[in-house]
Amino acid sequence: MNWLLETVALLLLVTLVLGLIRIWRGPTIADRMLAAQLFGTTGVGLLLVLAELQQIAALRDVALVLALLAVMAVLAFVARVWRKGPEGETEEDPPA
Amino acid sequence: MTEQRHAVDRSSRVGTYILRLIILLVIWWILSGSHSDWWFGLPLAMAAAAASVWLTPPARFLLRPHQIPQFTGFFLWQSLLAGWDVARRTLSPSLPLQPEILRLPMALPPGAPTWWLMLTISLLPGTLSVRLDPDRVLEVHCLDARLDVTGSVRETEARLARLFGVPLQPTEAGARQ
Amino acid sequence: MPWLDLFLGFTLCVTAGLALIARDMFRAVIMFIVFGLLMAVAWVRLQAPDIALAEAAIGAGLTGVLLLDTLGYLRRPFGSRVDNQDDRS
Amino acid sequence: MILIELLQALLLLAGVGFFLVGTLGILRFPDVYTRVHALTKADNLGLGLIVFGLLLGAESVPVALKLLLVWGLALIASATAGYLVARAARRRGVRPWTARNWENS
Repeated sequence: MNWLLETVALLLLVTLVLGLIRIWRGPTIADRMLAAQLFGTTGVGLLLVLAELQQIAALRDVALVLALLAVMAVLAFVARVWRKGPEGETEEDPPA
Repeated sequence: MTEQRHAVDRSSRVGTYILRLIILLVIWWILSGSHSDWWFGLPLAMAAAAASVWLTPPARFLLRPHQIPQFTGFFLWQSLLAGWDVARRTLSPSLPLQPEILRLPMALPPGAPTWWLMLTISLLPGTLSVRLDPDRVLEVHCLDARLDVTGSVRETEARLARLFGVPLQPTEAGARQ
Repeated sequence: MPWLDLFLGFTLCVTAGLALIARDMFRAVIMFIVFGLLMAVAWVRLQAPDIALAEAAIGAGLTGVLLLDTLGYLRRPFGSRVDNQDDRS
Repeated sequence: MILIELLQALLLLAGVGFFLVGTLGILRFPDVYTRVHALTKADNLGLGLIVFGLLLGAESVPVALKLLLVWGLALIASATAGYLVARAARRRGVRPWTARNWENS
């Protein structure tokens, strides 16, 4: 069973490295931000697999924290870096 | 369906508090695992529930519990289809895409049901919510305009209306831009 | 057995290098976020879940937010509230 | 017992497959909007399959529920993030790629 989990973890890492290409190439900064979000999701999966592989239950908490905070970067990006128009222009946001 | 949330009476406030407290206690139980420290978790959950009632007023829409399994099943099956759809398009050499942005008037009441719809259709095959106009027209980006996007959004809408137990406001048929 | 760790170390070096040589600030920030995430995984492999938790929260989360926020301030021209720069870097 | 392990292996590998497809989609798809599609759908399904694969070997009920909690959180997070990025792109006036105009890649 362990070799399987290790293979899965390795493949997830390979996926991460492929995502680096999109971060480097862009072309808009939104594409880079999206790739970072992708890394968050992949990282969560990787941590969950590692929790099973290394038998460390606390890693599931790390995955939880990562899932929460990976969105924060996107939020900061949308709210601060890439906005257009006057301030106070806020529409309905989905509950997070 | 009035727009402003007015005069939430005291009993609904207490009910909301108890409901959220129970949810938070369950989450605490999940998070802390087998050795739950309730002397810490209980006051924390009570404070968090109080803060949440204070910050987010009681919801006007409640999920109907007996509809949850049905909706979950629908959601899981559709997300499986969505992943498969994206995989098929990505892996085929010719990259069969025909994206288009549709404008669909919303039939669900504003607030939680609309948010749920926007989040849900982003995870369903071929659709992505892009923007909600002030006049309640949702812009939907679809991967393939040849599919019946309007129909699947309408179906999700109907299922959400059943989940929340709210009526659908009649709209004219989805206007295509 | 060591393939996972070797590859992880290699990727860490690559992301660190890319973050350093990136001319575009935004690219560097994103690379730094990715580096923090991989660093968290590296701590996990070193059997240190507590440090991994801190790294995931601080490195991948909060520092990224702070750096992006700073970048937002830097990009805005003085005296204007509207950011109209060309975003195709 | 062996059946469960087989199913687990199948789910895990399928999950990784969808992660790979999602990343490939991010690389191949022509514009921001279509890439959001690839990201939200393929990756969430991949994470879901991995979660269900691990769920079969979970040692206790809270652990299983925690796995589901992580998945639910990731679902909400990436749907929200995808919507926010798409909305920001639309507000910034990024034109969607269509099969007809190739110049707007």
